[in-house]
Amino acid sequence: MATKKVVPLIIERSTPGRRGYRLPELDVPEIPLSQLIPEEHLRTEPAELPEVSELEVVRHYTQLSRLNHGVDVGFYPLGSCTMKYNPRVHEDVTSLPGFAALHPYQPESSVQGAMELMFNLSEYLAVISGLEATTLQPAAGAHGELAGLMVIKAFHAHNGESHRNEMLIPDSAHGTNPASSAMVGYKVIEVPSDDRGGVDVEALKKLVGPNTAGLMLTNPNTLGLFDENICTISQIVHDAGGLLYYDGANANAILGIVRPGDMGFDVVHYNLHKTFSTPHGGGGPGSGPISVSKELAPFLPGPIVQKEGDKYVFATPEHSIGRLKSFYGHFLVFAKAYAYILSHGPKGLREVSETAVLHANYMMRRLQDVYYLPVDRHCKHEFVLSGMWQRDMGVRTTDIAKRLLDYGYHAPTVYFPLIVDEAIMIEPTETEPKSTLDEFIEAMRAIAQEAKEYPENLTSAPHHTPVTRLDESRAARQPILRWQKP
Amino acid sequence: MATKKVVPLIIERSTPGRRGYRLPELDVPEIPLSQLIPEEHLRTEPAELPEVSELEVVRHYTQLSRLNHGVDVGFYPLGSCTMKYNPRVHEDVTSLPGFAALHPYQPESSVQGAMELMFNLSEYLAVISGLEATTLQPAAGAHGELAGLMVIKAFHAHNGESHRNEMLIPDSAHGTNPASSAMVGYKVIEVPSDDRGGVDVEALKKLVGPNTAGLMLTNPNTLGLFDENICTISQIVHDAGGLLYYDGANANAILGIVRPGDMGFDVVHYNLHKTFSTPHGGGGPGSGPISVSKELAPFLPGPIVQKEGDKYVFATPEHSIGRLKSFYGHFLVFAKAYAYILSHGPKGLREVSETAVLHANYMMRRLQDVYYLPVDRHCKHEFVLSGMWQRDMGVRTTDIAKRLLDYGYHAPTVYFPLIVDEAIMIEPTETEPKSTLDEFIEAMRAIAQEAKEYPENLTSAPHHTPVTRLDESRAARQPILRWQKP
Amino acid sequence: MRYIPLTQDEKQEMLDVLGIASVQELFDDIPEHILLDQDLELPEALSEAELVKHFRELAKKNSDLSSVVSFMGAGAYDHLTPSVIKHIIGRGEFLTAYTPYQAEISQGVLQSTFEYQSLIAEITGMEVANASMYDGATALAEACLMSCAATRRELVVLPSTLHPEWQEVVKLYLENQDVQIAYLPYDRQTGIIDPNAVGGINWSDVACVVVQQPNFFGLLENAAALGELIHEHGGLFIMAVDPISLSLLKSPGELGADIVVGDGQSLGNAMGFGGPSLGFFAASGSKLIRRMPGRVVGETVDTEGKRGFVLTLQTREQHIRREKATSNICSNQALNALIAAIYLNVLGKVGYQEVGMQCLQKANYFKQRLLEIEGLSAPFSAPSFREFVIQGDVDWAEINQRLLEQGFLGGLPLDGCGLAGHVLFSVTEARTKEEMDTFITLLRGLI
Amino acid sequence: MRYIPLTQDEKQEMLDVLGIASVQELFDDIPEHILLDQDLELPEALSEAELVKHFRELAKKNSDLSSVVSFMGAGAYDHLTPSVIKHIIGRGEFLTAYTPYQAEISQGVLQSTFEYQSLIAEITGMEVANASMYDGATALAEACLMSCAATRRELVVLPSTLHPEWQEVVKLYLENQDVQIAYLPYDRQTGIIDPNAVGGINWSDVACVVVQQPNFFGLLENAAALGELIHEHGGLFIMAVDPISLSLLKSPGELGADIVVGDGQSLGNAMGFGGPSLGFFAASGSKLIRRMPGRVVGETVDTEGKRGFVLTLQTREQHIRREKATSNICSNQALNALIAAIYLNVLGKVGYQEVGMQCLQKANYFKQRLLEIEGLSAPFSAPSFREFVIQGDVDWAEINQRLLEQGFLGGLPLDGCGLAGHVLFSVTEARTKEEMDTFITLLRGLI
Ligand SMILES: Cc1ncc(COP(=O)(O)O)c(C=O)c1O
Ligand SMILES: Cc1ncc(COP(=O)(O)O)c(C=O)c1O
Repeated sequence: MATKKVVPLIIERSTPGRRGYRLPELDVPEIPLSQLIPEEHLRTEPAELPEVSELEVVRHYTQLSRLNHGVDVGFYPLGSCTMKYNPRVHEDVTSLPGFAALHPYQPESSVQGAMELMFNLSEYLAVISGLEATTLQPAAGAHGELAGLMVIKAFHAHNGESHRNEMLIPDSAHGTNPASSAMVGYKVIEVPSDDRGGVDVEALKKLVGPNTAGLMLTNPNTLGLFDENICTISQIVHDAGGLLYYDGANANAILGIVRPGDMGFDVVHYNLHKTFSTPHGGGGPGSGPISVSKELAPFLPGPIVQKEGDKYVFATPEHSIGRLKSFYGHFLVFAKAYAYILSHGPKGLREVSETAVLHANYMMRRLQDVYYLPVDRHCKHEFVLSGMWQRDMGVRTTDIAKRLLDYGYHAPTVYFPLIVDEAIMIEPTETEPKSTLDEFIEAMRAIAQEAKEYPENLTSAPHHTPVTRLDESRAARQPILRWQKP
Repeated sequence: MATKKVVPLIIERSTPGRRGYRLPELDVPEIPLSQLIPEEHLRTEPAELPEVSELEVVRHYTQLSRLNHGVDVGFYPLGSCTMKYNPRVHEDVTSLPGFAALHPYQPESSVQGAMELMFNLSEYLAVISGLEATTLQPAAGAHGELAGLMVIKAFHAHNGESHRNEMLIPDSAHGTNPASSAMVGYKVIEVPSDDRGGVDVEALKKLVGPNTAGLMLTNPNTLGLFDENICTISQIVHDAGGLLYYDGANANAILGIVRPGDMGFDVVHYNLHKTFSTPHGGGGPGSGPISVSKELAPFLPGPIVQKEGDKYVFATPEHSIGRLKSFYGHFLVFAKAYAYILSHGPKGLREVSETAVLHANYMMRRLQDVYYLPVDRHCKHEFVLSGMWQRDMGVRTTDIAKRLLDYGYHAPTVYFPLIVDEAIMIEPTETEPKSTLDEFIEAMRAIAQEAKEYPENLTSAPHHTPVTRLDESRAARQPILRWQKP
Repeated sequence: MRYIPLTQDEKQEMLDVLGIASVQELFDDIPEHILLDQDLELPEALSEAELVKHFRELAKKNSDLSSVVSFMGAGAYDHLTPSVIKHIIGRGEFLTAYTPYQAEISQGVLQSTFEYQSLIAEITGMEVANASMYDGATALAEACLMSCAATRRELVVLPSTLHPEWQEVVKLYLENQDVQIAYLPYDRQTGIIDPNAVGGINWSDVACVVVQQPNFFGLLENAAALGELIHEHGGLFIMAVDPISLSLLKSPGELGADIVVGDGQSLGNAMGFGGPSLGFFAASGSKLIRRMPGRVVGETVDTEGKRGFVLTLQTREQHIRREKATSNICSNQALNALIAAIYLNVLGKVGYQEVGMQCLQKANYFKQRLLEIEGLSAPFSAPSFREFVIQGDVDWAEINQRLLEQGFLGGLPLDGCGLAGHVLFSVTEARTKEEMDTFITLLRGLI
Repeated sequence: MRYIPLTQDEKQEMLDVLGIASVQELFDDIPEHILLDQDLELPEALSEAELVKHFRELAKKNSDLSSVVSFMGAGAYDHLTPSVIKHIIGRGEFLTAYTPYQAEISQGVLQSTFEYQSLIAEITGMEVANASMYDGATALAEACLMSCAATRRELVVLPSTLHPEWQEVVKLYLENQDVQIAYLPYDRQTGIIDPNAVGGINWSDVACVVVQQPNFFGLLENAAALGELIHEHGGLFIMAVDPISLSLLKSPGELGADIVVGDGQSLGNAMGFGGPSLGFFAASGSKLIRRMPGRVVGETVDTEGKRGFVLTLQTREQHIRREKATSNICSNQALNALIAAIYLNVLGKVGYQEVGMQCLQKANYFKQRLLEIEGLSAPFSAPSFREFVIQGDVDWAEINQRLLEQGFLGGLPLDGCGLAGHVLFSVTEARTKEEMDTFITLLRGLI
């Protein structure tokens, strides 16, 4: 309410002797600690955790939450992140003890429902991708990339082609693509973009070769543009003996419209927290299943669920690369994605993508007269503008972003992709009502006008947020990364 | 975030054709409507409900909630209302389908757990009150008053004393006491308070008589003061043939310390939403069970739960006044109160009252130099100050209340009880940490200082709230009580 | 203690400020002989985990409608409830606030209440609704009392087709204020108020006549006729309605009602073994509006001209009017009213009609299937909505017990209403054809 | 469609703005022959009610630990979880936000993450913790990679007492970067790393040595000795720890660890059939801190001098460093980290110790009771915490199946680790004496 009052750290609320939770009384005879654990192993000082009451905990986090934006609070056009509505019923069904209170090592006979869910979801994801087999294990998109690249590497090794150590990645790609490639020991070869925003096919032809392990591509790419040459591209890479990796972060544009498998991709990762609406949770958990072609299926990390008769069993693929994570992945996240697919059905999923794409094009067209549009084509589910015109008025894209906060919106993704100066990447998603899109367009236009007339309104923004602009360089220069004992 | 932006009405978000929920398809053959219901019964125009998506509903209410205070958000020292912490686990246990999804007319054999809960709670409330029997039926405190007064009336009638039609009520009483009395056809006789804040015993002696039906008393009373003469008072009323009604709104001061039955009361109502911490829900639901003496037990409204062997059964007391409400009362509210009692146990309940009283006295003593304290005695769980000194500076109690909102607090109850000019009634409860009490004291002191130095800061308050001071007289003069079709 | 944060040190600090040695001294003004000198006889405190366990055990002793398929109604209905409702009302700002006395930090509760009032006014076709009453029965009782006050008459006419428990509640409220009651009998053939029976009443003494629509048997009364009759004689016309039925049925406003009440459980509220639910209360005409019991929220502006909402027409509040208050209701059913509003908003214009339509269609299907069973018949001829009575010369209580063992909750036997062998079934949109067909098969086997 | 608000009219308006006739045109740039010309082969859409029903049916095919009493651990633990946690994380502002890129409207997530980092740093005794990793196993893998980068060495020493799945994960990560692994065998008598086995390794090539404390068998390793050894040779000391055990055990900081990782499931997170959980990652020394993978939140001030929090040391982020990034982790486990922080805060200084103490006491009680059973013995002699191994010449898988029928989930048979007849039991504070005694009785009957 008195918004300018910052919430204290919870440790600053601590009072010696305060308790927030009471355990049941110990009901077995108590043995002195030192008889159970030799002293050399024991702490001498207890950890200095806060001492607060339950009320203080609830109030602390309630107050903190009220300083935060979320899809539930307002529009969140964060490009590449697909901040769509997160159906509440998913929280209900996944908190049933029948899912939430399962131990991963229970006998298979006692978790058939959970395994059925995993099996079905794996199948559905394969259907959506037009590929053969799925593992649900990866923890997020980037982890899916890691898994997919390891599978590609194992495949080449299996074929005696371990020398293939170059991964082709467009300059427009998300940073996790090169980072993941580096993590599996690949050399990253950057592929330039052409003036339609796609892969420069001629350049690509020159870059492929005997060491090509594969190409990583997002399609639609990070400009929100579909690469029209995708079939040529996949031909070029496949002809060179490489494989195609599909970064599915942008899959919200293609559900039921075109399948990555049909575009020629061999591996796809999904971000269940984006396309399939599992909530982002302030940064995670995500889930990054990968679907792969028949050839690659034997290399998937295990275990995966298979059906034998009417029983579900865990199995490890023949040439499995091994294990990427404890247990089976983010089961409770799968369950939400599974619910999402079931709630939509085939027609609904197609409508998701059609609507997401229509929304993005509508917004793009209504903004392109006031913000520079680098590539003038139909976009897919998102589009990238540039704050170049505003920069000439002394206003940076950061300032535009910060000013949007004053209007009650989250800002778009900014300064990404790197190939667009002052990039502003807007993804409206299909779950926003048109009225919100229109209001946001008006805000963006008003800000463009402000940039002309009162640029200092922008450079000093935000004005109506719980804190004003924060000093990021100070944070990096003199890092304070935990509370300090006084 | 941009706090000054008011949230639109949900109807203002409506768009023709939008849907927020999908039913399962109708799975029986559809018969034309007119064949099932004659046209004369049918609507010609559908009701103009909003047409909004699920996202818009969630966002609307999320935004609205962020405009609101609650115990979870901050201190809520609303006197007479006992705004204590509402344990979250109560919401969990009462939303178990085993309670939430019970039909009130299920065969008794299928609801034994629910009936056991009601039976136990009834017993516990009787124990706490020192009385004999309990009905859980009344919906709130005021409804409990109604029930209790009806029981008293029926008792007198049963004894051939229907002429007893006068209810004695102190001038400090809560307004529901006289209102409830009027609703059972009683004449209200106001009893003045003495200078210790209690019932004026001499006056009382003169007011009792052959027509005295009873006396309604809150003890501690609305000044937060325990009536030291309670035994004398009850003697006087009983000697005159009247009965004593205990308004239990202030029971938070006496749990395990003194029982209304031992003070001489014949009927007690509880506000489960106050003393027993069932959340106030923005104004309700409450629950107002009454416990009564042995003599009055046969007159209780029915049905009540009794135990026969190891079975629980519904029964109607012999001379039951009848039924005050559909079904059995606010069962899901009982369940929370029951949980509260079980979580505290006898020692915990006593500690509740001791702490609530200690907190109130501490605050009173730390504020009495800056706000006028009308009666200088130990208080119980709450205390009443007066803004008289500030009034002389041109600041009304309303202004003090509004200014407190700027500090992030809810205001105390103001202008009640009526016998104190510019009353400020503060009830801290036992669940607040001392740090909050101290911070609030500092805020109250700062405001007292402001009243001297910058009174216009107060008279124009609040300044940091989603809306500034609202025009109440305009609302009453030109009532707009629903959205208008444009 | 679990929810009491006070530490020993802090306690001592406070005692020092007070200049006393122990908290006990704060209770010195309580006569010593009544001070408790022992613990209350209550069970010892449970930890959170033990509490949850205890509740789980109690819950297990109940057969609830998450696993039992219900055909029981009679005032509590098993409708589908959108998941968003509980997530919204779980927000602390709604759950842990109280009556919005400080409007500037209570716009969430106030605006949502204003919207609730608007929705109720809209579906009932009335000018204004209040912020809620305890339940339908008490709302009706207060409506009758209000009619008496408004007309200065002391006779209320009730239909014998009114829910029996509501009859009891109204009777108790009215008899405590010495108001007389006359009953309109129903026609045993149609199941609705006998139009010939109105003759025996001196209508110019009547403060109000009540019609429940659909009536207790689920049947549609000829409300308008009674409304006209009472208006001719200067009394008030009260309708007690089911809010789901209003999606299809003519609104009370169209039928000429002066006051409309009803129970809002079916609007997204849990059955909860009967409570809490809410009563809604709507009226038309400024004279009646100012007499309405309970709280009302109104629109206004702040000092900067921004729209805002406040409690208004506060003259109704007891703490000002005291024994002259129009009613004694103080805490109401705010959270349940919020649930009802969310329900109506998320269902929306079309979804709301669909719910009504599906109830109607499914109830009709089920009724026809029941009537295929040898020995069962429909005793009443008036059209019905969602509920209907079936007659059969069998022991319904016994049959229900057997059905329960198979996971079905049968209809309500009406023996208590003097209708032996009659049973009241309810079918909502939550029932599936498969459930109904299974029930029919089981029932056949039991009759 | 359920979650798509676009109406026909609005669609038309948008198409008009775009000057196109149908949405299809927006996909004209997709080569026609790959455009799908039929529906995806997926089940038809379910309504909310049908969805809930489907999930209830699936859930019923599982035997979950709300009704089954578990003695299984091995990386996923059945601890008591305070109710407040799920209410807090259910708030939309936490649930539906993403990575706090816009700090000014993300102070809730940022401050709570800063607090989480502080709590992890505190219990591990390290200088700094990051904002979370996927799970304990991946956190360990990344710690090993980071050690290699920091030391420019390519050999990692792992204990054979490390959780077998973690071994697999670390192996996969390391082999993809051609890092070598050496294993330290354990002593079959004590169950912990054999101090004599360290001889076979050329320590000056070693980037880091890992100790899991307690180890996979629940036993306490002599961590400090290994730490000293590796430090002597210029390598790094990594500890993989259980966060509940740290309430009693010496902190890794005290033991000289450079990097500490672990899995945070036991801190209030649901088991959820294995996920999502979180990995925590802490380090000391500014050189290592700047190399930490993942995100970190730091404190700063706004233009008015008010304290605030931001993502910092962003050089770690891939979108800036790309193939030179320290790690590829992007989305992390923010909500699970929030759960862990709430858990630690609500338990608090004393409650946290009590949990550790009760686990220890109850596990010991249970172990002693098991050892009373003829034929069962304790194969390992080192002190243990919460988990321990029991040996007996019986078919544990078969016994577990029988126990499950009686509502008990037995320990984990260790056949997979080459320990036939061995079983790993876990006992948390959630177990009661009664449950343990019943289990013992049942087990006696089965052996
Ligand atoms: C295009 C693209 N690829 C990959 C990722 C990484 O996904 P995650 O954050 O789930 O690891 C992202 C995340 O923002 C992305 O936008
Ligand atoms: C002293 C007193 N009596 C009675 C009541 C009425 O209780 P309820 O609001 O539960 O009807 C109140 C409510 O504020 C009160 O404070």
